[in-house]
Amino acid sequence: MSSFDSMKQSRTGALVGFALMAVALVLLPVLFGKGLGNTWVRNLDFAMLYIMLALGLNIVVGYAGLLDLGYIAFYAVGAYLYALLNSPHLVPLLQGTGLEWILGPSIWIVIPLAALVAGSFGVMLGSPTLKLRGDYLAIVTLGFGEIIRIFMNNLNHPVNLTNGPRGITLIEPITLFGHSLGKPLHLFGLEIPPLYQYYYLFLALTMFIVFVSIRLQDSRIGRAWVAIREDEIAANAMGINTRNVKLLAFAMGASFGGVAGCLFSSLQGFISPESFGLMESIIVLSMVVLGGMGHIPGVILGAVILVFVPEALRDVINPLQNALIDRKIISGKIIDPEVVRMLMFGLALIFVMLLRPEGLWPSKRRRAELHPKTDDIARQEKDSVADAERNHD
Amino acid sequence: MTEPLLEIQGIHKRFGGLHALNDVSLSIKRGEIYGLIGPNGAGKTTLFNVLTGLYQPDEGKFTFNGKDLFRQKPHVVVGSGIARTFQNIRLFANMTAKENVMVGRHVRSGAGVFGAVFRPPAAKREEAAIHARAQELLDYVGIAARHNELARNLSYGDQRRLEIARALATDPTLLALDEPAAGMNPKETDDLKKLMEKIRKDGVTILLIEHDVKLMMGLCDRIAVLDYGKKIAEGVPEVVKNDPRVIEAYLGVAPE
Amino acid sequence: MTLARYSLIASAVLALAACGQQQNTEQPKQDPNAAKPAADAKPADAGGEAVVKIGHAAPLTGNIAHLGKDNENGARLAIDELNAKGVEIGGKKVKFELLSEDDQGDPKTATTVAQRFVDAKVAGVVGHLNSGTTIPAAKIYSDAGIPQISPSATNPDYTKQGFKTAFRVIANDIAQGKALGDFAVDNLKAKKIAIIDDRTAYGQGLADEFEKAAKGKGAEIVKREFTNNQATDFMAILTSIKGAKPDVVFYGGMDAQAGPMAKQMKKLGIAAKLLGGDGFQSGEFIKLAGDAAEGQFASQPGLAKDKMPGYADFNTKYKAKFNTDIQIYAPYTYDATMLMVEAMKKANSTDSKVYLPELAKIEYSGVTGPVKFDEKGDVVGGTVTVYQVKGGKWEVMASVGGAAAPAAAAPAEAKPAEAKKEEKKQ
Amino acid sequence: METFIQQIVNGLVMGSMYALIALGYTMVYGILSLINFAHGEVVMIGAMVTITCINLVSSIAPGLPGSLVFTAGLLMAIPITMVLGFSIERIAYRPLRKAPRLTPLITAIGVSITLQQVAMLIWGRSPRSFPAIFGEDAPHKLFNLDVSITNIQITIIVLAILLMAGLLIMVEKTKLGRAMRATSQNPEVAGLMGVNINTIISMTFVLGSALGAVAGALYAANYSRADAYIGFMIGLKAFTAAVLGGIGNLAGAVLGGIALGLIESVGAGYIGPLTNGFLGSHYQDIFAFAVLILVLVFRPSGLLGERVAERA
Repeated sequence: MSSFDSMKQSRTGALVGFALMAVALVLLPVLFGKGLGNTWVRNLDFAMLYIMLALGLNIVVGYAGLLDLGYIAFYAVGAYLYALLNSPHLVPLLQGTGLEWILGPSIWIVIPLAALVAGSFGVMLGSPTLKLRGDYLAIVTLGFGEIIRIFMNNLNHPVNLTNGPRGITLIEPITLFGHSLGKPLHLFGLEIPPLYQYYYLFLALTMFIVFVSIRLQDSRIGRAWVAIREDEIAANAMGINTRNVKLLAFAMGASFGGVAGCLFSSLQGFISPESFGLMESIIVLSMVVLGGMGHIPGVILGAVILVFVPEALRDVINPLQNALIDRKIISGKIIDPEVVRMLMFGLALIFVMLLRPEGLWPSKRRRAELHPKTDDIARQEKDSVADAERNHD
Repeated sequence: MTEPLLEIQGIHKRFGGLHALNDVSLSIKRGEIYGLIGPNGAGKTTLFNVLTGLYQPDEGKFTFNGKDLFRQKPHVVVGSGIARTFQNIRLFANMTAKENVMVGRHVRSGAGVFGAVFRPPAAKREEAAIHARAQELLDYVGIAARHNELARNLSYGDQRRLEIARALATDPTLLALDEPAAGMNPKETDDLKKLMEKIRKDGVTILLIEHDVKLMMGLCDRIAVLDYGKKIAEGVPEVVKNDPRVIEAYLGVAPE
Repeated sequence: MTLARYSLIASAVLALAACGQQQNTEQPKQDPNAAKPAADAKPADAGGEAVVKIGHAAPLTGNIAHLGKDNENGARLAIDELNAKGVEIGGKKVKFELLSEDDQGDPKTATTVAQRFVDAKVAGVVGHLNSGTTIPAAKIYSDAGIPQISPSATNPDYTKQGFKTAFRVIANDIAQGKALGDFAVDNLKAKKIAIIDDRTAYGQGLADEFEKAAKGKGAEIVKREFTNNQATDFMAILTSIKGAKPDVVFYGGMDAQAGPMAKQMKKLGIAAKLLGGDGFQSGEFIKLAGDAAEGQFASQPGLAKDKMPGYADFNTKYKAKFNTDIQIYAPYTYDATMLMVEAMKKANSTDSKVYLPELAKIEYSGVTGPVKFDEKGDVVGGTVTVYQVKGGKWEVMASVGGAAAPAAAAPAEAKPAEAKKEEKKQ
Repeated sequence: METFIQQIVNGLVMGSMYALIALGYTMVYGILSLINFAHGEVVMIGAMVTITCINLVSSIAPGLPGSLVFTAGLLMAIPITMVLGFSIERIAYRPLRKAPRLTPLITAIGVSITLQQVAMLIWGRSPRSFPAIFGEDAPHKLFNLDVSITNIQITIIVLAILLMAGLLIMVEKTKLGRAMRATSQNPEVAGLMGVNINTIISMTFVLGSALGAVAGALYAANYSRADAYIGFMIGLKAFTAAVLGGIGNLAGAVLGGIALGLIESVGAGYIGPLTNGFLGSHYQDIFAFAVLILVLVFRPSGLLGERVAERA
């Protein structure tokens, strides 16, 4: 059962805990901003984005047990959707078509729309592929992710839809209740700079996504996902329409990614296909795996670590190496922090899986599952695979 | 005479060169306990899988409760009222006993993502009902006390019971049990027999595969015998027991 | 398990604390309103001197780290010279300080770096190196009112965003593509041209501009093919190009592809010359293409180095200081830094709000030649130099465009360079 | 017509390399049902080591004939990749043999990234050029047409055919081959029959890696360069080839490799005219992915995929 159940046991304790956490989350950017500079507020913003992405992928990988290596495509879909609707890029294309009204929609429309469109992409991608076995699914999703990226990189011809590799510039910031997040907000005599406003917006949406994740986990749907992950054949034999339920996982995960993409686009003001490569998918996967597949607090922890640690490293490694080089203490080829960073992701994937497959902060269920006292699981899996193969022939 | 609950005619199933089911027909009446026996490899489990939608038969007819279920997917079959257990227990090992049964309620409930996330009153009621029914079923099969254990940690006999509870959670008209007594000691077998009788008494028809011929003879209303993918006999236990072809099949292949 | 969790949190906290500390020593604490113009920052008094920070951003790690370091060196040389000479602005002696950051050539990291500069209240930024990083960062500098001069970003979109703070001292792709198009038709007498690009912002932009220019001059584009910046096999596209029998094959992309491409053209017996931009006007191209490099053409924005007014002098100073050779853009970062300070002197202020108008109308004579910005922030005037490989070395062939070309209908032209090498491969 | 024949030649050369690499994927998959994501990186390491060794040999003993130097490079690269393949299996896959399927797949991705980054630490990020040991690799005219093929390309095709034939014979005729087939059919039974499964699995990785090293070396020679990034894409494409041919099936991998090479080459050459300019060669990489998806969705057993069905 989820660790959230334990909270229910003492309502007051939980309330106090929540209140403290809420205060901490509200004050966090101020602490970061004052103590470490606004760069870290920006890092916080990115942490929120990656938490959303990781939670979305967690639904697919953690809950339903489907390895999706092209997840970042949905992020891209959300980002491009927002960018196209909120930049001058489409203006020439739409001129005279009578469709100009679609530009500059309200955030209340564009975010649900992003979720919807990304979700539809999830269904589109999932419907032909979900009957594939786990490892095939992984590689096919990887292919889909690349296909989407390649299309975004090339759809500037014959109609200039995405502006190709040069990306889309001049993306408007989100406007909320008539106030543009690109401008400082004056509230109760306080001036709240844009980065902080973004943080609060991202936080609110992250909270919502956490909430949705928790609710889904403890629901009929969530149980169906876990059942499928545990034993697809048995789940099917218990009346679960495995195909639809898996599609639903894809769609839900994708829609989280779409929302995050929207926000990314608005925060950056510029997007190009190079931000949506395979490596990003793998980074998000690393977050889920490192933190603990299927466990919301773990996944959040994983995202926070993998956003913050490289940033902290850049504060340490680069200046250190540069100082050493400048003083001629070391010379020639230095260890490239970017390589170190990627090496970290690679090694994290290996060693987490080898030594602690349940992640740093696992759910109880995963822990039990991945440290089987017997070989039951492997045997069952084998049986189910054999059955599935026969069944799908 | 009442309509049969389940009726199959001329079912064929081939795996590559192997003709696993060859023109099998049978019908199960409402309220009976129907047994399926046969030597190893006779096609019992294949037939079972065909009846529960796991395998798609190559040809034949399959109607259940007035519905055509020929080549339907398992979840459709379950929705129509056939629930099953597995020969080699297939529980959701890392879910608790109660969660396992709750999964069984999936097909009889309807909350979607919206219901899950926003929990409108209807969804709340449904969820509460799922909990209640799950607990009730655990109680029914006699493992209520262990509702919070992970399925993997239950004893073998309890796992069998849990599988039955999970199947019952789908509100089946026909409960199909694949060797439920396999590996059980006499005491457990006896308890199981009582459980099955109770289930039948509560209005659920039972289809049973079992090796334990003694159990079958004492429990079943009618029995069909499969050999090499063909039905070689069908009828009340006494008749089947004395059917020469049955005796030959058993003695010829696996003298017991 | 719990223990591990706590120790993890603890180490994270330590790491944070460590960098907090580190940053505090390096820069004044700042109020959370960092989005306010950095110009608000009053130069801190340091022993009677005002300290003015200038930011520099480029990929200092990754596959073009050598170019990034080169850029940084150019800026550093300028800063050191200024400090040695002593500059007085607003009646005060000013000491310049270079804050160099690594943007990894990644758009997202670039915005983080830009935010760091805003936090650090730099008076201006020299950078970034790639177009993909320069464009998103420009928005942050513009919001903060900090002038930005890119030494090497050539994507036209950079200055098209309408930011008053965005400048570059290098010709954009339009200028270079046009010069190359003119060169192909006028000098190489090409009538049928095939074009390949690598689907990066640089390659595609350059190839598109080249196509426009070549078509404008009456050449026929017989094939337009594409590859990517990690490809090594071009046989398929070259074969279909071969069928179209072009006089010239233009490639918009980098040396890592151009080298093997030249080789494969030779294997297929394509006699047409390969022509391209600064992306493969490098020693690496000659190394990768081997014999096949001979006779191929590539351009470099700007005058030939030996024609740059201050190049020889700059080269000596650079070598003396850094004990290494200039890669490509160091003269441009040097000029960018110098002319930024020049604008401060003219405005008699290091406040970006005050000196920005001066920067916009500056006329400066630098190492790379005269620099002047048009209303968008692009450099006015200039030249593109085309080189050819002869005897295994790049030799100057011709200088096209800019002052040298009366037909310069294109907005200017330019100065060398280019930057692109773009894209972190992954 | 000459253009078309040239495209076929191009496709055959590329396809031979895909086929060699695809064998590595298919052997491992046949035995372990595992996609060895890291195989592409093994190929890349093979290419890089070959270049390094050739440079080394050329500097120690200049003036040796090109083919000898190349062989020397291969003889260094092959054992190194064999050890690498062996270690990958030992460290990253063997401990997880009983874990859920997702687990080794994730470590495989981790191994792939790690190897790529390690290669960058060793060789840097810029491409390494392949030394000009073969002198000028002048093209020959094929059938007196305007169709070119070079010595290296001929070598690639011939060597690939020899190696593939050798492997097929080995698997069919030798004791090791029989053990491999038995293990791939049913590891448990093979184990009962006295086959040491662990040894067989290790041997599979070692053999696949050796073929990968040869492919990597040929690749570097043909394109006269290699860098730390080449492994991923070529690995993915070779995997596609294995799936196309029917994963687990050696002849299928060969067929799939050649078929994919041809599809890519002809596809990239003709997609523009065929779609009236709507799609162009920028979609070249999509062919492999599209083939992969279509095959998996519509014919998961591939062109020759009997074996998958049998194993079920």
